Amino acid sequence: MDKQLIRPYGDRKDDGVVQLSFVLPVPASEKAKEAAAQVAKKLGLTHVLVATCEPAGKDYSFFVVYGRTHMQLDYNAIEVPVVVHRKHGFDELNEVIKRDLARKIVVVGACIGTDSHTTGIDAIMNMKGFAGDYGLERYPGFRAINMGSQVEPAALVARAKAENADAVLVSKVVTQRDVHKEDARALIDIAKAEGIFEKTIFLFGGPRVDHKTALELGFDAGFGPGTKPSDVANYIYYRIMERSGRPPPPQPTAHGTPDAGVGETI
Amino acid sequence: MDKQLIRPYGDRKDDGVVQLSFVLPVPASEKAKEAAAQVAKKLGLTHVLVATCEPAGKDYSFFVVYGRTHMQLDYNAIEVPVVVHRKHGFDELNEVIKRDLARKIVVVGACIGTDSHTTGIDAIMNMKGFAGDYGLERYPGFRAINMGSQVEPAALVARAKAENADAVLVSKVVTQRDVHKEDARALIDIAKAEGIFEKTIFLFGGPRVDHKTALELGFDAGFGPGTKPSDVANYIYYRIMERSGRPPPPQPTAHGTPDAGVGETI
Amino acid sequence: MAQLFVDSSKIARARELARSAALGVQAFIDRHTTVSIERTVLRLLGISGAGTRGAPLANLMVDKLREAGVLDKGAAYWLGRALKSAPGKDPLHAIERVAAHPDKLPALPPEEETQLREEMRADARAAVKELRERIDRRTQLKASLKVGSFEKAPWKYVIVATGNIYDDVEQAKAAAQLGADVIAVIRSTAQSLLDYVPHGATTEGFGGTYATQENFRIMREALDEESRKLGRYVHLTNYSSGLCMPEIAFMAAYERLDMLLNDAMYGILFRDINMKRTFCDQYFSRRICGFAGIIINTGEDNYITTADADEAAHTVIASQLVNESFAHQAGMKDELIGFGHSFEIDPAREDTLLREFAMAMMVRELFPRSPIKYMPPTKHKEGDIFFSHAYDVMADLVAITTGQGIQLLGMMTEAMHNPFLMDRYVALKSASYLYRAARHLGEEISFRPDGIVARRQRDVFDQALRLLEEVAKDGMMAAIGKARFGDTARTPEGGKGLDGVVEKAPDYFNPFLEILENG
Amino acid sequence: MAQLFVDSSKIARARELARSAALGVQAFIDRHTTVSIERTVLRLLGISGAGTRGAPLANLMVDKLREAGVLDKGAAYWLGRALKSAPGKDPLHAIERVAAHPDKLPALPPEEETQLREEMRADARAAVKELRERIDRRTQLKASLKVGSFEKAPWKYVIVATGNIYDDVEQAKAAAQLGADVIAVIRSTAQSLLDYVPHGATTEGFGGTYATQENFRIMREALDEESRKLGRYVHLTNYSSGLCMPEIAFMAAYERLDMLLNDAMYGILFRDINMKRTFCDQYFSRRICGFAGIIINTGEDNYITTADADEAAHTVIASQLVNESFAHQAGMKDELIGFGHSFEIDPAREDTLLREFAMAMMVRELFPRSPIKYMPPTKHKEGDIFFSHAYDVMADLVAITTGQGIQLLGMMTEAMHNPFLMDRYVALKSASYLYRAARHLGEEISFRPDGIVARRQRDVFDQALRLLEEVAKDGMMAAIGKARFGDTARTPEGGKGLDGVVEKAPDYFNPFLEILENG
Ligand code: B12
Ligand code: B12
Ligand SMILES: Cc1ncc(COP(=O)(O)O)c(C=O)c1O
Ligand SMILES: Cc1ncc(COP(=O)(O)O)c(C=O)c1O
Repeated sequence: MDKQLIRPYGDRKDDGVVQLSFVLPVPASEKAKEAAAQVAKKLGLTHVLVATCEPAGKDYSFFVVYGRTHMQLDYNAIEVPVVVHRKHGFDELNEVIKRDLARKIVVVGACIGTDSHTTGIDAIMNMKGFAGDYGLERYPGFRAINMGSQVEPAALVARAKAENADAVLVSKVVTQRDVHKEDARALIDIAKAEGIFEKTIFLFGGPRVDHKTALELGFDAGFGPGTKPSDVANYIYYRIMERSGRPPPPQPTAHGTPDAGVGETI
Repeated sequence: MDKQLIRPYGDRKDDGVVQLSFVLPVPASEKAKEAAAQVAKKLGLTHVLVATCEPAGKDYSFFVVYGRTHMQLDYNAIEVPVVVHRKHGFDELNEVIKRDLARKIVVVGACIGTDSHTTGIDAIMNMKGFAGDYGLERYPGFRAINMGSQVEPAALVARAKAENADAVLVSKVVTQRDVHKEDARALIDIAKAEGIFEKTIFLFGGPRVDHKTALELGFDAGFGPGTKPSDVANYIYYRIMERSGRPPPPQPTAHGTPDAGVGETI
Repeated sequence: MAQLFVDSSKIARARELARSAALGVQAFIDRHTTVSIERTVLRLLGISGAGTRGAPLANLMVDKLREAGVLDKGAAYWLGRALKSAPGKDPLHAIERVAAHPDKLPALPPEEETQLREEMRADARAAVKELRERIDRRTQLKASLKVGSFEKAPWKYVIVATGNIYDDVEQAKAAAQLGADVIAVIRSTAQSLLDYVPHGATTEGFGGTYATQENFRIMREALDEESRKLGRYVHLTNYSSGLCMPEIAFMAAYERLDMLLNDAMYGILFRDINMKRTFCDQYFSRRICGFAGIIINTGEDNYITTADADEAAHTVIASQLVNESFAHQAGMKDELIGFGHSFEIDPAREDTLLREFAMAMMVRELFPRSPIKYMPPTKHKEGDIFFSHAYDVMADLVAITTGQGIQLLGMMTEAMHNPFLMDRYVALKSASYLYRAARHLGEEISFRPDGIVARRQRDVFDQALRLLEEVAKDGMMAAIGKARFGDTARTPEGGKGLDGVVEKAPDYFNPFLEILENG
Repeated sequence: MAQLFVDSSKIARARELARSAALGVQAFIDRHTTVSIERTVLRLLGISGAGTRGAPLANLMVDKLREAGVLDKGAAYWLGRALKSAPGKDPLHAIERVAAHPDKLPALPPEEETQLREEMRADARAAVKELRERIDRRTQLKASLKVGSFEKAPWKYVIVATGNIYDDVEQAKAAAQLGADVIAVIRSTAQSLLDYVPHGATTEGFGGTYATQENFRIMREALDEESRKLGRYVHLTNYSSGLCMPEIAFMAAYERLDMLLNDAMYGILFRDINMKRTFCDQYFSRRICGFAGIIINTGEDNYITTADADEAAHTVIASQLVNESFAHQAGMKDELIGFGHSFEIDPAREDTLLREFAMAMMVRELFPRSPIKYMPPTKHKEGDIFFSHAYDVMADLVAITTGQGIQLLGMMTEAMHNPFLMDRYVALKSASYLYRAARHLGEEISFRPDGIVARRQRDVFDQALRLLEEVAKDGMMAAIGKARFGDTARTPEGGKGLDGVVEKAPDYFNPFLEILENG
């Protein structure tokens, strides 16, 4: 494939301009300003302009810096995993579930660990949904069990096992020192130990989750900010079909809804 | 001297956190987001978080990125040239000029080249001054000639020669593609050619000027944003004394005004 | 300044309803105590240490008493008895002995019983006196300094949350130097679910720093010093929430904190703490706050980070009225009740600034004597820090224009991480700009009585009134069961900490409650 | 919406004074022409090329005529005569021949002279008709699209200034996609002092891109295409300022630009252009703008980037009234006079938002039928882009609340560089937020008639009135000599371009002026 070399663009194409801000633990002064310029230079920037050096308290200074980087990237060489599947409208999805599976899809979800940020998982699972898009509870084709906040990974796995769930929906919002990854890994380990890993679909979601990270953690898919319940509903259906060896082709539906892509939402 | 190693400080001491923003010439997408992460990584950052990827028009995306740099600086090794001299109050300065020089100090200033940003040079030279600090025109000890905007370097030098000026005050505000440095260099060259370089003090000022740059360009001193006319007045007196071999010692004055430092204003 | 477009008769009616709802719960509260209340009693009596593996002595003792089934008489009683029966022994061992075979413990003869209680009452009075003296020192310090970085403007409130108390101190000092009036040390994510308060200085927390008495002391000391240097008093606040509400209130009082997050329902709704437990705990904690002159901040902002801020606006008002009644029942003066609300409206919508003005003015005027704590946008913050900053600036504008009391400054990086030093810098600098620029705007403008703002206020209040009618009819517990607040349903028997609720015996003894309720 | 607290009798008096001051100058204008006016006449007659070294043919021709001392009859006359006397020759050579020995040129017999003028008038009418048709195309395109990204909100105006017209196009398209309603291509720093308009597409400029007819064409074409794609008309603007005011007005009209910076005094004060030259040039340029339906933007914002915005506020008002009179004298309708002013108040001071409201409302209401062009803060912008952004957001708020017509969006990087793509992104996004959030705020609030805002308005207007009394008494030229505007003194004989001013001969001929003045 051809190379597509790109660089940051400020004023003119490929000028490499980037803006920085940071704090240094020294009082504001001409010397501090010079230190800030050196920080930028050590990052490989040229044309460094320390736009401001402000006293952020007596012992700290705050800087805004502009500079240019000379690196370039081959945009064509970047690979990001995405799943593309058909996206059905609400009624149509319920119809195809009925037709293809002849039963309800069972999903169990929770916000795990000490995390009590429920709005994300609620947005996906509860009746009301998100941004005008109905939640899974509202789909006749789904049975949606939302265990809420602060659920231990083991409790979530146990419930999924008891309900014979098709999919487990895991939400993590607190990410400080990567606690979300830790909890997510723990969950997958327990699922394996409990023997439901193979037969269940695992979805991971949250504001700092992306599809790639989710895959790395052992999940089937990852869903980030702005995810709509209908994306999730369609994905689960698609994945069940795929696992049973009959993936629906990725093409626009009769209802004219466009294809949905996991890992493609911005 | 001992080393004083410093690093950017976000949440915890020495965590190295910096914030970046830039545009890439590609449409917003998961792939663009990954490209942004790679930009940050190529700058040597770790813990890269692409906080946002926004469509800045159809063919561009705008990013805010956080990451950590592992470099450190020895703050004690940074050297910035500064001039420290006594700073007299208005009346006192006029008195010492009378006492030590027995004449008025003559200064000629202008905003040179095609630059018509006069507020900076006016702030220093005109009666009114800047931020409550009187301009040179108001000092009985000074004769201040402000030639205004868009003055060719040659015209400024000619006038300085004609007036037998003690000091030439040069202002440059437009800095695109370093036009300020070009014009400043031209001025110094002409002053040399006209034979006034040695006997005259050259001051360079403007929002993107600092003492170090001014020295590099051949000036005696540089004055950046926030400069007060009284700083300039005192500096010129000090420099005249210094050149005549009797520099006043840097210590607080009877009026209790603190020492002024060129290149020390923030 | 702020304008109220709601009928005063409707307001009176709503207050009446909220009072009756809270009174329903108060009857329950009066009949019960909790492990946390009893631990607080012990702490008040000087039991402040920790056992070998860091478990607080107060916990070890109360656990023993509860296991022995005798907590219903009150921990103060047992401590008195234990020390009497084993003079010279250390209190933990003494209690252990008493609790080992409680059934074997003979009732004391009436006069000894009376004497024991009187002695404990004397100890309690001494403890309260000491506490009063500590608090007076804060009052004196405050009186000797300027309070509030801007006259007639909200106090600027910022959060530090590094997880490490020593980094917190650094960041708090820098913030104070930049004009912060209140420093809040945010707690570690899981702390509210701990049924004890960790001991000592701590350096590792998730999304916050553990609330411990020693951490309180360290931070207050640093701020005292900084306040003196700046000539301006810098307030300190923390959380009296979760399973240890009253204990933290005591520690805060003792270490001279100025404010506390403290809400009658927050723990129930947002931490799934049992409602009986929380109702009892909030009561005793508020008795302490009232005594110590600690301003509490209620947590109605959380309703609209969970539910939609437009749709759930009325739940904020209804809940504030309920919180007010609970606080009044705990003897708190209006001046100490800092009602919380927030600028959480979705910026993608139309007329959001108008609708925010409606809410901010209504809350301000419904509680004219109370300091209102106004929170910034959080839920709709974006990774685009420049946009988020603009959005925060609008909150600054509303805060200064409508005369809020305490303004939590929004952070442009809210959607990413706990505030960094530079985030606070940016926030403080723009808030100061807004305060300078618009300090007198509120006095200059008035809103049309028939406009969008006035209509919005009336609509929201009408909905709040309807909700309160329902709550007063069904009772608080049932209303919470129906997810009427914060979009979250809880049952009276669900949630954490129910096993720490104990019905009081007829001869239940709590000398502090006596003092606080009567003094 | 916007409120005016000034006595209407004072306003009437001020208008009268401004009119008399402008009329004093108009007498001078009517007696003179300039090299730039005459070049414009030639360009209108189709002389658009450039000579071998890039010098525009119009310049080469007019220079010859001026050197020959015959420009006072008008370039149109000489072009007609030259082409007549040397049919088939190219116009430059023809003119050169005529101008070589002007003294040897015999006067034409009266009927030939009349016929020549009639023929030139016919050519002029044809040229004007073609121009009208081009402009009608803009009118049609505009009518077929949405105009203004937000209803009842100012047009969002952003600057592109890369120096390279092709980069400008990229950046302009991106801005349009993000909601910009007006694209301004800023000129290279030194262009206003060039006594010619460079030719062709350009890719190198300092702090801006050269204004050339080809650059106008390239950008308008790109914006036409983008407008169609977006279903929303995107306006284009440039500068009709400096030594080539009328020429650029013509090029802009021909290339269908929508607006132009055009001020009766800007060049005098801020570019040290001779005042006689500018007064004459502005008149003819405005005649063209009026004809072509181009909205002009006056430059009073510059007064308060030079002088202090608080102290010089009245000069803005006085100058606007003068600019209005000049524009009326050039036959412009109010709807085309976009008065400029700006939010330049020093943010370090108190009550700045209030004082800004006072000014913004006053300007808005003094010229109720005119589109007001509101400029953002620039002078007190800081390297701290976060603070500068907050400051801009306040300008957005005032703009939307007071119903300004065109809002130049502030750039957070104003203190550093010409706007980058990302700077515009940030500005457009927050302006859109503010427009959504506060579009109806102006209708909701009213200011006290005795408050800070009202008092400030009255004070400023009183000062403006005093200034206009002085100006009307002394005359415009003398007032400028006393630095009454923009803190800058200029003399009638000083500055650049005086040698391009020529007193008209009694038989001066300018067929375009005839058409424009009469119809
Ligand atoms: C609302 C909120 C709260 C509320 C939560 C209320 C509730 N009922 O959920 C309250 C006030 C209680 C709260 C408390 C705390 N919070 Co909080 N909170 C937020 C806030 C403002 C918004 C989060 C939110 O509701 N977003 C809206 C939802 C709809 O978006 P979402 O979660 O991204 O979900 C979408 C997608 O990600 C996806 N999705 C999410 N989950 C899943 C799961 C699956 C399976 C799928 C398919 C999709 C999916 O779909 C959703 C819809 O599109 C954020 C800041 C911010 N603006 O992001 C801070 C934030 C998350 N909180 C934070 C912190 C630190 C806390 C506290 C620890 C603070 C403290 N020390 O007291 C506490 C404790 C919480 C705890 N124990 O977990 C930090 C986390 C820092 C970090 N990165 O680790 C943040 C970022 C704020 C900050 N800057 O400090 N918080
Ligand atoms: C006001 C202003 C104007 C006014 C100038 C009015 C006037 N009479 O001066 C007007 C509107 C006319 C103008 C026009 C233009 N401007 Co202008 N303008 C500014 C603005 C907003 C403020 C500058 C200012 O007045 N600062 C206040 C003074 C007091 O500060 P100062 O100059 O730094 O001076 C202090 C010190 O530096 C020092 N100092 C300065 N000189 C000297 C000299 C000596 C000897 C000493 C000792 C000290 C000293 O002392 C002073 C007091 O402390 C800046 C943006 C900004 N916020 O900085 C843009 C800016 C400088 N302008 C800019 C541009 C591009 C232009 C134009 C070219 C735009 C165009 N294409 O039309 C034109 C053309 C100007 C020209 N030919 O030079 C750019 C320059 C970009 C760059 N870095 O190269 C800026 C940065 C804006 C931007 N972001 O695009 N401008
Ligand atoms: C009243 C109240 N308590 C406590 C908290 C903090 O949560 P936690 O209890 O997890 O410390 C909040 C959150 O903002 C609150 O509003
Ligand atoms: C009326 C007017 N003309 C022109 C300009 C631009 O300057 P120049 O003439 O150097 O292009 C401005 C600056 O903002 C202006 O206000």
